[in-house]
Amino acid sequence: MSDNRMNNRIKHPHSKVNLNKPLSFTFDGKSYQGFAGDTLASALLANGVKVVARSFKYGRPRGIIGAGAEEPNALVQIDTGARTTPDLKATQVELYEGLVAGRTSGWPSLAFDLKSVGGKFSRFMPAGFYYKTFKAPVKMWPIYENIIRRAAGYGKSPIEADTETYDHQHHHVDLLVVGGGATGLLAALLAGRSGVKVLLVDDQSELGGYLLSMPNVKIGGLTAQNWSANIIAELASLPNVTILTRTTAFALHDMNMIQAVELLQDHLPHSARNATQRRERMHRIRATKVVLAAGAFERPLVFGNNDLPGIMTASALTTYINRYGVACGKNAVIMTSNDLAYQGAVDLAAAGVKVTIVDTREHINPEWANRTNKLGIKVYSGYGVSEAIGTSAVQGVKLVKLGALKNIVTGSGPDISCDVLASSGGLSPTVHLFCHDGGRPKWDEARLAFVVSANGRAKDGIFCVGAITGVFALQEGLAKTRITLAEVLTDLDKTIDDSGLALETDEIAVTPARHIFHVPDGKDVHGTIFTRPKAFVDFQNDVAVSDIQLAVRENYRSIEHIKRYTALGFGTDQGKLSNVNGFAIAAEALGKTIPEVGTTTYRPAYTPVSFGALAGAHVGITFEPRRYTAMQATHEAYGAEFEDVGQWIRPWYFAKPGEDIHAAVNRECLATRNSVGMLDASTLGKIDIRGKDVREFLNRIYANAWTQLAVGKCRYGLMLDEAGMVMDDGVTACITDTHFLMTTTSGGAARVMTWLEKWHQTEWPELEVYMTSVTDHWTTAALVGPKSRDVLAKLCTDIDLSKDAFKFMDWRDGTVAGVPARVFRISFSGELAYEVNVDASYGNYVWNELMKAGKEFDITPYGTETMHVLRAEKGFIIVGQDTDGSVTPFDLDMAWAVGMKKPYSFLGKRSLARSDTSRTDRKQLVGLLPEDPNVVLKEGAQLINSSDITPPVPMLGHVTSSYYSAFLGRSIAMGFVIDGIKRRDEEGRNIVYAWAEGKAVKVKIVSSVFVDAEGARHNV
Amino acid sequence: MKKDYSIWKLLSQGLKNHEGWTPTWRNPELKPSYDVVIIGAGGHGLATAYYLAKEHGIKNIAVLEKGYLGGGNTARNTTIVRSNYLWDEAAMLYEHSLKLWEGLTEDLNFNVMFSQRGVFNLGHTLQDMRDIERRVNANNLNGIDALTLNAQEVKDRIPMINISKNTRFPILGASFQPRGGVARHDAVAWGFARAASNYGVDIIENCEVLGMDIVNGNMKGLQTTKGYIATSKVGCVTAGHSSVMAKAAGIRMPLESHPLQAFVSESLKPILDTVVMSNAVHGYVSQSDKGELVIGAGIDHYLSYAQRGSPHIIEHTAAAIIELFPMFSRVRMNRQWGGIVDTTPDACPIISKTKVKGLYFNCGWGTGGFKATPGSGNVFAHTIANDEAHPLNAAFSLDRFHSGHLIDEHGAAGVAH
Amino acid sequence: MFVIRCPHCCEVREEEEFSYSGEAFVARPSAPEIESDENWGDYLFMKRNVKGWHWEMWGHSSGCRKFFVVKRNTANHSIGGAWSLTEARKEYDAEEANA
Amino acid sequence: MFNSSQSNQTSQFKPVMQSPLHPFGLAAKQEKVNGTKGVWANEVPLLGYISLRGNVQNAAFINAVNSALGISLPTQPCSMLDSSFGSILWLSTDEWLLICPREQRATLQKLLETALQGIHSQVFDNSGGFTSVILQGKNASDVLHHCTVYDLSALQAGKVVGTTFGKVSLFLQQDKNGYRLVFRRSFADYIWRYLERSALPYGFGIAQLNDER
Ligand SMILES: Cc1cc2nc3c(=O)[nH]c(=O)nc-3n(C[C@H](O)[C@H](O)[C@H](O)COP(=O)(O)OP(=O)(O)OC[C@H]3O[C@@H](n4cnc5c(N)ncnc54)[C@H](O)[C@@H]3O)c2cc1C
Ligand SMILES: NC(=O)c1ccc[n+]([C@@H]2O[C@H](COP(=O)([O-])OP(=O)(O)OC[C@H]3O[C@@H](n4cnc5c(N)ncnc54)[C@H](O)[C@@H]3O)[C@@H](O)[C@H]2O)c1
Ligand SMILES: Cc1cc2nc3c(=O)[nH]c(=O)nc-3n(C[C@H](O)[C@H](O)[C@H](O)COP(=O)(O)O)c2cc1C
Ligand SMILES: [Zn+2]
Repeated sequence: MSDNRMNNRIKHPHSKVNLNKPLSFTFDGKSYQGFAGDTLASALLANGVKVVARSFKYGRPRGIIGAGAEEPNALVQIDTGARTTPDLKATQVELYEGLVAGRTSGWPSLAFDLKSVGGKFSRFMPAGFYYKTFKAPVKMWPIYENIIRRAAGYGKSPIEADTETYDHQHHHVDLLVVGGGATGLLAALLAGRSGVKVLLVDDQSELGGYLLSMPNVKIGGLTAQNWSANIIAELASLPNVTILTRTTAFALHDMNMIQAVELLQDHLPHSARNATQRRERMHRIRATKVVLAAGAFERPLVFGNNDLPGIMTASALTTYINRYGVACGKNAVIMTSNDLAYQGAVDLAAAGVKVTIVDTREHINPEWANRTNKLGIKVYSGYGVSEAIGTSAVQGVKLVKLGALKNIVTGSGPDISCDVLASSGGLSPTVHLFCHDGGRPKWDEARLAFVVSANGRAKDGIFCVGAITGVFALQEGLAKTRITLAEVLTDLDKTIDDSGLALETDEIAVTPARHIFHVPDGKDVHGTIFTRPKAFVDFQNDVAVSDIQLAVRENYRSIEHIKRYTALGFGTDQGKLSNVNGFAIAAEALGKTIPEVGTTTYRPAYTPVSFGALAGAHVGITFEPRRYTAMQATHEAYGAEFEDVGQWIRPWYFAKPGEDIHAAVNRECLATRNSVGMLDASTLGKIDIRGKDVREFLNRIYANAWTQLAVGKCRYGLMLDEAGMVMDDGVTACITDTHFLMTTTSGGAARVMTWLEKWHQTEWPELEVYMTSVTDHWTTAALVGPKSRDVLAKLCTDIDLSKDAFKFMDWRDGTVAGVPARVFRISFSGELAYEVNVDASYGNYVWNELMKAGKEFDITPYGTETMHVLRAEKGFIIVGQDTDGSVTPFDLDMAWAVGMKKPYSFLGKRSLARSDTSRTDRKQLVGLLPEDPNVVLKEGAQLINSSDITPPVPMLGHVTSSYYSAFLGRSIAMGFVIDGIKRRDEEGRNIVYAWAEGKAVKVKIVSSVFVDAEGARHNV
Repeated sequence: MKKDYSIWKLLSQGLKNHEGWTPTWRNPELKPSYDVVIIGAGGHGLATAYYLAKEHGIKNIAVLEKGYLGGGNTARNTTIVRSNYLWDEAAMLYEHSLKLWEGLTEDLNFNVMFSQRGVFNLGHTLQDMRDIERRVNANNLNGIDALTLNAQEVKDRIPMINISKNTRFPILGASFQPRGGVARHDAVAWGFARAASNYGVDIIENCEVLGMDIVNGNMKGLQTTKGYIATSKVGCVTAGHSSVMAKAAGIRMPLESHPLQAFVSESLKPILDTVVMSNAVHGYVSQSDKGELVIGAGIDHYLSYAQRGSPHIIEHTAAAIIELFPMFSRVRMNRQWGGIVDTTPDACPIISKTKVKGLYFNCGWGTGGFKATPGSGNVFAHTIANDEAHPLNAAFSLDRFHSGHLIDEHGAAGVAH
Repeated sequence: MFVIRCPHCCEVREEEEFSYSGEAFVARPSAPEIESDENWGDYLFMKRNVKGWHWEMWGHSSGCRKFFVVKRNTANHSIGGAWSLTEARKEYDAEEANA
Repeated sequence: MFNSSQSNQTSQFKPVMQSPLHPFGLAAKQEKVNGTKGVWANEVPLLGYISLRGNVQNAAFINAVNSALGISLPTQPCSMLDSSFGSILWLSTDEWLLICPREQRATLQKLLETALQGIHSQVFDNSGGFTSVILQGKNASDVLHHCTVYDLSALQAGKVVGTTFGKVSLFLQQDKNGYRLVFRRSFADYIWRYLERSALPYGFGIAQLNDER
C-alpha cells in the first residue's frame, strides 16, 4: 500500500474472521479495511497500525496491549454527532461497515503529542507531584489548574442529546452463569439439563471465551470449536436456558442481584440499526445461584520501556493470531514466567512468524521445549527482558540473565531485534463480581494469583468455576466444573446428568511458574542523575514502578494509599492488567508478602456501563410519574400553565391571549371575589376512615379535638409530627358517627396515609378503624365566590342550598348535573364556596356542566396561583410554603387548632412543651404590608430590623408568601418574625425591612387576615 | 512546621530520582498514654489534631485509625465545598470552614487543589425557588456570597444544561455560590496528616478502638487492637461509626448510619467547569481535574455499615443526570462506591461535650461534612482544649435534641452533597 | 439490594417493593407529659443504630401496605427473619431475655 | 338496585363518564388482535371497584361478606376469586378489592353495607379511582419484565400481587391469555406511556377486547 502499511493478516484455519466480507472503516481520519468478525483492534493490528493512543501524563505513544476488556491503552471515540461515544476499548468494538473511530489522545496528532514534550521532563512529575507544587502564589492555582485540566481526559462527551434508547429487564432465575468460556458453557449445560431455569451471559460477540484463542486443543477428542459448538447447540435446544451474548455482568449486589448490560445495536452498521430497538438493555438478574466462570486475564511482566507500541500480552498475541488471523508482527519475542505463552508462540511460528522465547525460568517444560525446538523457536531460559528498545514502536529487547532463586540480574544477555514483543506473567483471575458485595479473593502462591474458591461462598449461593478459581488447566477446570455443578444442583434439589460429555483434553501438563512480576535491570542509578527507562505498571495512568516505590518511601504504605497516590488501577480498565503487578511491586517495596499487602477493593462496574443503560426507561416522558386529574385535557384546552405539586400536575393559572401571569391572576382573583371562580381541587388527598374509634383516632392524630364534631359537619385540622412541628392540614368531615372523610394537602397525601397506617398498625392496633385512600375516586371542583350558590343551584336541586339549611362547614349528599355528589360548604378563600365531589369518571363532565351553568356569571376557572392569593388575603397557611418543618401551631398563631385538654397526648403534644418550642418569642407568622403598596415583596426575602446592611445582619424571619392583591389594590404578604405576634401590636416595633435582590423594603407587621376579618363574606 | 514542598524541592529531587523525599507522616510507635486521643483519622479527626497542636499548644496527641487514614468518608465523597446554608448557626460554621479552605494549601504546605469553580443548586419548583431566594438572602446578610439565577442565567453559565420546559422537573433557576467548589479529598487527609505529624501528633493506622475505660463518668483510657491507651480526653470523630463508639461509652446518639453512594464516569475532555446539584431530580455532578464526571447519588433509607448501597439508587441518579444533561446518556460509569454517613434529625452536625467528662463527639455530618473539614477540626480542637464549645459550635451540642432547638437544614442540605 | 419475605403476602419480594421504616420496638412513653425533656428527646431522636443484627420495621408499600419487622444484619445486609409485628415481638422479647 | 340519590335525577342532564385512559383515545385505535405485533393492550374502562376492609379473624365479618356475595372471601395471601359478579382480589390481610361491571357496583355495595351493619369493616365505592388494563400477545410477559420487579413465573392463575410498575405500584394478575393490571386513575398516563415505551421493540397494538367484561 502507498503509505507503506503492513498487512499482518494471514489465512488461519480457525480464524473467526470472514475474509470474504471486507468492511471499510476509518481510524483517526484514515481509511482502512477489515473483515466481518474483526474487532477494531484486530483490524488495526492487521493493518499494521501501532500507535493508537498517547499516554495520559507523559504523552508517550501507546499501542494495543490486550484483546478484550482488559485493554488499557486503545481508547477510541466511536461515531460522530449524537451517536459519538467516548472511551470505548478498540478491543471490544466490533467492526462494521462504515465505522468511524477517532483517537482520544494525542494533540495535535497521534504522531506528535505536545504532552510528550512535557513528558521529557517526566522525572519531575512523579506520582503526586501536584500535591507538592502549583501552590505558590496561591492566586495562581486557578491558572495552573486550567492548564492541568486542558491535559485531562480521553474521549469527548457527546454534545448532542442521545437519540437512542435503553431499557431494563428483570429476570428471576435459578442459576446465572457469568462467562461463556469452556467452563461456563459446561456449567450452563449441566444445569440446563437438570431443568432449572438458567441464564448464561457472556460479554463477547461469540461464546467460547478463551477457547476461541486456543483452537488447537482437543476436548474429548473433538476440536475445541466442535466441542463448544455441540454444547451451544444443545443449550439452544433447552427451553429453560437463555443465552445472552454481548452482555456484560457488571455488578453483583446483595443476595445475588446481578446487573448486566447487553449491547444490542452498536455492532451493526448504521443502516441496519432499528429505531424501535434499544441501543442497550440492562438486565437485572435475581439469581438463586450464581456460577462465576469469568475466566482470567493474563498480566504482562513489567520491564523498562514496556509501554512501547508493539508490546502486548502473550494471550492477546495468541488471540489475534488464532481468532482473528492477525500476526501482530514478523519477528516476535515472547517473554514468559510460565507455560501459558507457549501455545501462542507455537501457533505464531506455525503461521510463519519468527519467534524467540525468553523464559524467566531456569527450567522449561520439556514437552514445550520439544515442540518449540521442532519449530525452530529459540528459547532463552533463565533470562528476562529488562528493557525494550525503540522510539515509537518496539524494535528490540535487551536481555538480562536472572538469578536462579532471586529476581536479581546475574549477568547480561544479548539484545534481540523484534517488531512485536509479548509477555506473560501468569493469569489474574477475573474475581471482580465475587468481590462486589464483600467477597475477598485469596492469594495462591502456587498459582501466583488472587483466586476465589469454588464453593467458598456457597452459603451465599455463589460458586466459581474455571480460571477464576486459579485452575488454569482446561481439563482440570472442566472436571472441577462438573464437581461444582453437582453441588449447585444438589442445592437446587436436582441431580447432575453428564451423559455423553467427554472432558479430557490433550493439553500439555503444566510445570511451575516463576514468581516474578518486575524484571530487574541490574542498573544502579542510586544517587546519580541517571534514571532508568520507565517501567510501567498501570499504562492508562502512567504509573511506573518508581512511582509505587516513591509512594512507599513517602509512607503511603496501605495498598489503598498507594492506589490513591499513584492512581494505580484508577483508569477505565480498573487495573485489570496492572493491579496484581502493582500489589506485588508494592509488597517488594514494603518488605511484605503479597497477601499481607492485599488487594484494593473491587467495585462495580466490571467494565464501564452507559448512564443511558443505567437509567433505562426512566428518561424523558417516563422519567418520573406525572399525576393528572380527570380534567387535564379540559385544562389544557383552556390554556392552563401548569405547576408541579408533589407528583401532581395542577393548573397554575389560565392566561388569556396577551395576558402574563400577573394579568391572569388579577383577573381570576377579581372574578372570584366579585362573581364566581372555579378551582380543580381534585389533587387534595382524601382518606375514608371508618370504625367505632375514628374520633379517638383523629384526636390522637390531629392537634385539635374531634369528639364534638356533628354528623354533617366539617372541621379544619392540623397534623403535627412527634416533634410538634406542623406536617399537614386539611378539612375532615363527619359522615356518620363512625365514618369520617379526611382531606390532606396534595403533596402530603401519601405521607399522611402511611403515617396513619403506621400509627394504627404499630402503636394503636386496639383502635377499631380502617382507612382507605379515596383520593383518586373523587374529583373535586371548588366553586368559589358570591355567585357560587347561584351556579350550583342550577345543577343541584336535591340539596337545599339556602344559607341556613346548608351552613358554612356543612356537607351534603345530593346530585349535581345528574351525578351523585358530595358537596362541602367550605372555603379556602373567605368567599361563599362549595366543593363539589363526584366520582372521577364524571369529573370532566361535571366540571364542564359547572362551566356552562356559570357562563351567565362569567365563571372563571383559576389555578393554584389565584388560590394562593385568595387564601393569603385571608391569612390561611399553605403547609410547605408557610411552614418548613420547624414551625409549631403556636408559631402560626393557631392555638385555636390545638386541643391541649384532650385526654390522650396527641402526636406532637409533648414536644410543644420542650424548653425551646415553648418559648413565646419564637419566629411567628404575621401579616406584612409593604409601605409602598405597589411593591410586591420577594417570597424568601429576609426580614431585618433596619435598612443598614453591614453583614452579618441579624435576621428576624422571612417572607413566606407575597402577592399583589387585585382585590385590595395593593401588595400583601405573610412571613415569620421573631416575637412577631407581640410586635404586630406595638407601635414602633411593628416596622421591619424585607431584604431581597440587594434592596431593603420597609414593611409593617399586621394581622395576616387582610380581607374580611369578620368572615362576613363566606357567611351569606 | 517544615514547609518543604515546593517546585524547587521537586526539581532538585527530580534530579536525584526522588530518593530524598521523607514520609508524609511519621509512622510512630504507639505510646502508653496521651493528653488527647482522637479516634478516627478522617479529615475531621486529622484536622482536629492539627489545630489542637497548632493553636492550642497540645503536643502529646494521638490519632487512632482502624484502617488506613482518610479511608472513611473522606476517601469517598464527591468533594463539594460550599457554605450557603440557611440558618445562621450552620452558615457561620460552614463559612468559617470555607475561609480556612481558602488558605489551606498554604497553611498545610500541601496542595489540596481547592478549586473555587462555583456551585449551583438548581430549583425545579416554585417552592424550590422560594427556598433558594430565602437562602440566598440569608447568605448575603451573613456576608456569604450567593446569588439567585433564573433558568436562562443558568444556561448562560452551563451551556449544556437542559432548561427545556418539557422535562419532568424543568429548571426554573438556581442559587449560585461562586466561592464554592471542590477539593482533592485525599490530599486533604494527607495534608492534614503531614502537618499534624510535623507538629508531633502520632497517627496510628490499623488501630481500632474497641472499648472505652470510663470511671465514674470520667474518661480514663481506651482499649484498642494495639493495646490500652491511657488518656483523659478523647475526641471521637468516627463519622458512620459514631454510634458504635457511643455504645462503647454507654451513651446513645441521635444518629442513623446510611449508605450514600457516588460514581465516576470514564475520563472525558473537560466539558463541565462547575458544580451542579439538584435536590429535585436527586443528583449532583462536577468534573475532576482528571476528567471524570464525579456524580453523587442519594442515600438508601435503611441502616447500613456495609459501605455499599442499592443499585436502584445509582440507576436513578444516572437518570437524573441525563435529565439535566441529555448528552451524558452515552457517557459510561466507570466505578461506583458507597460510604456510611451518619445522619441527624436536623441534617446538622453534633460537635459536643457528652455526659462523660473528657469525651467529646464530632459527628452527624451526614451527607455533607467534607466541606466542613477544616472548620470542624478547628472548632472541635477548641472544644476539646477548653472543655467548652467554640462560639461557632455552641449551637451544635447534643442538648438541642432535648430542648428542641434543632437547626433544620434539610432544605439546604437536600439529598446529599 | 436485598429481598425480603413479606410475612403477610408470604412471598419473597424485591427490596424496591418495601420502604424502610426505622428501628422497631421504640415504645412511645405512655404518659408523655410526665416525661422530662431529656427522656422525651431520647424517645424522639436517640437511635440504637446498631452495627450488626438490627430489629427494624419495613412497610410493604407496593404490596399489602402492612408494617412488619425484619431482623437484619447492618454490617453485611443478611436477613435473619421477617415477622408480623406481633410475632416479631415474641422473637424479640425472647432474644432480649436471653441476652 | 340503584343508588338512592339517583332517583331524583332530573332528565335534562346526560352525564358522561370518562375512563382514566380516555385522553389516549384507545377505542378509536383498537384492532383485532393479530400476529403482527408482540404486545396488545387496552383499557377495560369504567368498571366498578369496591374497596373492602375487615378482620378475617372475625367470623361475623367473613360470614357476612360470604353470604352477601355468595362466595367465600379469598383469605389466602395474594389470592383472588372470579365469581358471577366479577372478581375479588386479596390486597392485604384485611383488605380486598371487588371488581365488577359498573352497573352492579351499587347493588354490591348495598349488599355488603347491609350485611356488615354493626360489624367493624369498611366498604367504599372506589370506582372513580381505578382502572384496568388487559395485556396480551406473545410478548406480554416480556414487556412486563421490563416494567415490574415481580417474578412473573410466580404469578399463577388465581393470584394477584401488589408490586411495582416503573416507579409506581399496581396490582397484577393473570388473565385468560395475558395479564390484568389494576391501578389508580391518576397514574394512568404514566403507566400507559411506560407500557407503550416498553412494548416498542415488540410492536404494540391496541387490542379489541371482545368480551363480556
Ligand atoms: C458518597 C459520598 C459523597 C459525599 N459527598 C460530599 C460532598 O460532596 N461534600 C461534602 O461536604 N461532604 C460529602 N460527603 C460527606 C463527607 O464525606 C463526610 O461528612 C466527611 O468526609 C466526614 O469526615 P470525617 O473525617 O468525619 O469521617 P471519615 O472520613 O469517615 O473518618 C472517620 C474515620 O474513623 C475511623 N474509625 C471508625 N471507627 C473507628 C474505631 N473504632 N477506631 C478507630 N478508627 C475508627 C474510620 O475508619 C474513618 O477513617 C459525602 C459522603 C459520601 C459517602
Ligand atoms: N491464556 C489466557 O489468557 C487465558 C485466559 C482465560 C482463560 N484461559 C483458559 O481458558 C480455559 C477456559 O477458562 P474459563 O472458562 O475459566 O474462562 P474463559 O476466559 O475461557 O471464559 C470466560 C468468559 O467470560 C467472559 N466474561 C468475563 N467476565 C464477564 C462478565 N462480567 N460478564 C460477562 N462475561 C464475562 C469472558 O469474556 C469470557 O468469554 C481455561 O483453560 C483457562 O485457563 C486462558
Ligand atoms: C472524588 C473522587 C474521584 C474518584 N475518581 C475515581 C477514578 O477516576 N477512578 C476510580 O477508579 N475511582 C475513582 N474514585 C473512587 C475510588 O476508587 C474508590 O472507589 C473510593 O474512594 C471508595 O473507596 P473503595 O472503593 O476502596 O471502598 C474516586 C473517588 C472520589 C471520592
Ligand atoms: Zn406484603
